[in-house]
Amino acid sequence: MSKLHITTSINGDQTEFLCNSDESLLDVLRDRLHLTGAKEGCGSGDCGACSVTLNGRLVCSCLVLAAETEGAEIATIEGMADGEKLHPLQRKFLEHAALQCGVCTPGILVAAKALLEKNPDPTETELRYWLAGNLCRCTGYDKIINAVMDAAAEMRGA
Amino acid sequence: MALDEYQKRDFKIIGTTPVRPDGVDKVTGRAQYGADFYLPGMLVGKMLRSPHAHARIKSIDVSAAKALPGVKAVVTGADFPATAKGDTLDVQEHCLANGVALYDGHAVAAVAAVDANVAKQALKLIKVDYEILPHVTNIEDAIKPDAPIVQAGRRGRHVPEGYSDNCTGWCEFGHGDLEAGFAKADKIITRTFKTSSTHQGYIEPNACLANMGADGRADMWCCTQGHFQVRNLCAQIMDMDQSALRVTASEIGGGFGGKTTVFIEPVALLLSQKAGLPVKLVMTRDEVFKASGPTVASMTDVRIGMTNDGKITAGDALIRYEGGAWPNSTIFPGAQSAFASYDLEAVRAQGLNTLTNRPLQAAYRAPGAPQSTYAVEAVVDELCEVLGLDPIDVRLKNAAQKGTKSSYGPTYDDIGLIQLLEAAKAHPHYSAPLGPNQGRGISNGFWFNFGGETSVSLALNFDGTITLVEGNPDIGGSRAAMSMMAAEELGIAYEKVRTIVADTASLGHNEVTHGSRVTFAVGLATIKAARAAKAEMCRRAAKIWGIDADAVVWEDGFAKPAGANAGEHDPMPIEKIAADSPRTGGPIVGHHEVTADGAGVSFGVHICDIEVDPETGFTKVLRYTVLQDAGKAIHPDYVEGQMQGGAVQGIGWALNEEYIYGEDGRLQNAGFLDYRIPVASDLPKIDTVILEIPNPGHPYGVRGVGETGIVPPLAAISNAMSRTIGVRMAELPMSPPRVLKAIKEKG
Amino acid sequence: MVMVTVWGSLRAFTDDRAAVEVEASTFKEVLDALSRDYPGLQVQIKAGVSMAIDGVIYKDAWFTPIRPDSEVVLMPLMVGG
Amino acid sequence: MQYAAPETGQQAAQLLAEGTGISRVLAGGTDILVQMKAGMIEPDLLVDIKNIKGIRDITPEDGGFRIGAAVSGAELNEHAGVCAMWPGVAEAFDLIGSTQVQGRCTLAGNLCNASPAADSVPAIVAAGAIARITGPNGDRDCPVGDIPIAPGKTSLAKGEFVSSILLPARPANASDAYLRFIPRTEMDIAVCSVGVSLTLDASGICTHARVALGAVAPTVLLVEDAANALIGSKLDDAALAALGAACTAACKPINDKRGTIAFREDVTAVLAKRAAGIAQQRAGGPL
Repeated sequence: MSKLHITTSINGDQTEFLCNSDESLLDVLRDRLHLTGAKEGCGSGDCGACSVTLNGRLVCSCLVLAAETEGAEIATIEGMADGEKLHPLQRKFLEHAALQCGVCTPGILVAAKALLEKNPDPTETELRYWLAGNLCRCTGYDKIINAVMDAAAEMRGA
Repeated sequence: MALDEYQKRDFKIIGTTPVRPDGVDKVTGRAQYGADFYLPGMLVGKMLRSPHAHARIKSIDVSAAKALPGVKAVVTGADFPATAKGDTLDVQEHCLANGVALYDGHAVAAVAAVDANVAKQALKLIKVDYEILPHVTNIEDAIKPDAPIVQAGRRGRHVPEGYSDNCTGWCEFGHGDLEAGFAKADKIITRTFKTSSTHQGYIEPNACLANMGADGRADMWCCTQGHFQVRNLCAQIMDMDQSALRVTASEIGGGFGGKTTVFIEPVALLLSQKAGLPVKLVMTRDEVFKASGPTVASMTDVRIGMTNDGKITAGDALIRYEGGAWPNSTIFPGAQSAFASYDLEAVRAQGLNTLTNRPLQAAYRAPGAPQSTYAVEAVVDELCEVLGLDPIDVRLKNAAQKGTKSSYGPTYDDIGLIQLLEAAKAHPHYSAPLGPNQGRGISNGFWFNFGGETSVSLALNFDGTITLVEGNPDIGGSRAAMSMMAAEELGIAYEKVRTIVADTASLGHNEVTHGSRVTFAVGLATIKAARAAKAEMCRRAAKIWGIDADAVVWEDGFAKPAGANAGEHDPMPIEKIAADSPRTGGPIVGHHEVTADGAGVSFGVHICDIEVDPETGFTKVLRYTVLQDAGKAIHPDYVEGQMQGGAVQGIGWALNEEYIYGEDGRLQNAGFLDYRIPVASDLPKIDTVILEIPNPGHPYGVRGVGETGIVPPLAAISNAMSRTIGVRMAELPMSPPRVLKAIKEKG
Repeated sequence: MVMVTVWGSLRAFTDDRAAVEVEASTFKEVLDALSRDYPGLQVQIKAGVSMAIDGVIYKDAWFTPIRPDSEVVLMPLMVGG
Repeated sequence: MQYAAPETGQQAAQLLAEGTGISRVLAGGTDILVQMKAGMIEPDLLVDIKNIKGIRDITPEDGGFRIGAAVSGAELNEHAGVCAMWPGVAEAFDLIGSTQVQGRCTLAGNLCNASPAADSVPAIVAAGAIARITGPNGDRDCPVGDIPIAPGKTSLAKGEFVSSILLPARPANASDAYLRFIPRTEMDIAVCSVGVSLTLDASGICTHARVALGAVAPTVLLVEDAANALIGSKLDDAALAALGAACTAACKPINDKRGTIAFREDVTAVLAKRAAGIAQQRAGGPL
């Protein structure tokens, strides 16, 4: 079976790759491009560990076919920091100890960033519902919520 | 033997909250987890699993799969060397069936191929001829004398008459005259409780990459709580020398006890051996639920007697656990911990384990304790309610303390239960008003905490920085804790210490990251390694100064003369001692190897408010407070994180999490959609109160904190539920259909 | 002599006694003495035991000293999560 | 598997009509990709309809709105006009999956996946929505409730796909609501669900109603007795009790991993009463 040739933008860089027609965007990111920040926790859109944005929309990359991304703009955790300068969300996650094992962290950061771009001043309830698709088994979510709320406050002030 | 490790002191770094050393990697996506490793020529491994709960494998024909282009190896259980014995053979047969499939999802064959699609096709070409056998997936049926037998020849030697041959273990703990105790009671309550099997629910599926050469030597990268354990188990199963296998632990995406054994690692090695190429094997989420981890399900009878003024006169429990198709020993900690919070004159806890056609249970945070504690704490609460007594007052009246003979035998040293209960009573949460359809529950919880084999090496680099090498995967921030303890002991900045989790070729054996042991045991070894390095640094300074080594003391990162008699010498900084070390005798390394004992038990008290929708049975957790004794909180944020995480896992267990089996013995909810772990919007803030009652067995007073937090929530929520709806619920999870049914039946 | 408390299900091998007296001054000597005097305990001792000595739980610590007045409780080996 | 992303509806229909083996439509992919991953289905042809011109648009039409088959939940919920006119449909659509799933899932996909528990379906059935079906021989319109005929099965012929859904205009003093029961607050499949759409007259009397139930039968149920219980009333306690009883009577649920028959019968009635109350309030009543 011949492979599909796809040209897309990932974290602002034009990227070309070959993929099978049934491969997910997550498979391509990880296994072909070795961008392993997005994790496969379930492969069925239930855990959010593979969250990326696709043309500005928060999606599970396991529920996107790589073939669909021709011409698309994709943003992953690898593009969140500006060089050595961490995004405020990343910094606040460290300050608030908002991660334990850290495997859900990239997905949660990508999701939280998408929320704050849409709603810079969410209530805690809005935040909890927005993040309901990002499972975390270690933290009980408490410190994650604190970190995002604090980052939002800082970003509004900036 | 009174322990005298603990010495009171003022800390500079311990108790602060610096950023964890692995933090930046984890917020930028750089951290490498089990599935994030790639090697040139790497193959993709996949497993074929039984769709039957119990079936004899009459034959497996792998010829068509082997012939498929791109397939490099196909293996079955018969391909393992026939050398493993005892418990290791059980582990091996759980990884890959040998003749009989014992549960839905039991692996029967595996392939390695050039890519995932070829591997998937190959699985379809494997022909397995099954003869379906009768199955049993629940305790009640499994212990009946006429039950289908899961594995013959496994009956435990102490199991009483009247139980089926599925019963593999029996135990009994306790002391005193039970009937005399019950005779003194004004009120006796007896109830039977059930809990469902639950999964650890770690977000990272089990994953490994194995690379075995034709010389029989191999490397492996995997997510595990104990890579030394992985090495030893794999070496035994593969009949290799332990030195022939080097295992490197990846970052671990959660474990909670579930990654303390092997599921796929020996299979990946076997595939790599046959293929002569590296093989990556990653479980799907479906496989994780079907074939790894779950905890035991339970059915527990509890009988407790109490006087009108709240004194418990006797307690008796029979716990029955089932943990899958192979024997396990979870009944021991289950029975031992059931009454561990109480000072009782007459107590007995008996445990019975039975086999079922389900995956072999794996440890889950304080394994065995939540189930038995739930039952005991629910009956204590009911007695309080019936007798009109405050549930904290009653627990205070009966609380175990220093000098109490515990329900499992030994006499307690310093423990903090009374302080916790007093703090709970004084907490504003406990006296906050409740609205309609709302209720409050509390519960105690206990866990032993472990020590175990530990090996640590601490190297002084020539610039005065420290490389600390330890051998336990960092599951909750332990590298930060180790760096802090090393820095504290050496009197240098936290940032000057980098802690590395080494592979199995770099240190002596380290027991699995389990039993809340790491901050205690690895911390203890780190402190002693640092002390060894300090002693050596003092000797080097003494040589330079030309004075006796015992005339030099270490203070705040400097060697100093001990007193005026030692002469006039400027304090010598660690940087200078490090820079001079090649010329003063060579590199300076402190190390410590020990089987750590004296972990110090831990208690917790939880307070929980819920609101129940009386028309739908939906339960909302309104407020939750965790109080726990940490001995000494090295990094308080991570201690809080452990307390919050444990509580939330317990909340999930109490309300919605369960393994659901069909009549066919197949697991019906092997995914995050229908195995319902709590999501962010399900939860309130989880408030925490850390108490510090020092553990005499650790230089800084540390107690393990990782596991205790999952013990109280089951009863705390159940007690809140009972007080809200006016019906005593005796089965977990208290899912909405069960709650609504109870409300309706009450009328 | 040291009094060693055994858990309930082991009493089948100690003449139904909750505690037995053995001649021992270390962890290992306790195990050796128990194995000798109460052969029925050998299976459990081989499978693994811990020992609580004066309230502190020791795992396989053979040379831990035990005084005649020490509280010694035999315990199963356990795993945690 | 062949992947095709045609630019017109006709091309898509042609591809689907001509495909041998298993052909499937890809819109948001939140069901089909899960089914493919689980090995439940292995399509030979996947026709991605998202590149069809106009299929991602929400267009005003005859006082209502036409929702393109590739409009995602997130996009629909950002559309003020739709949210104002059909809040029940918007909230039902919004309940599907996580924020991530909302970025992809579609009304048409939710309908054509033909799950008995699909969240948006009772809401659009209650709303009287009309699906536009594109096929090899052109377009045809069909009430949305006629499309799912059994779990996983639709009435669509080979080559046909839903290209848009029309949410019709509605009179003044009318609104809708949707409620579902799940054990958690999010990320679950409905155990039972109810969509209610109603119109009030100037005195607050209900003149028109449609009540649809989800997850309590193999397909969505439009319950006429339930609607009749509301019509002519001011949704007083007696009317609501009759509504609940009618819903319970209409249920044909099963016991499964998500709930029991008794639970679904009871809770459907509870949800119906609550949803009717919300719709009534949104419609401006009690007037």
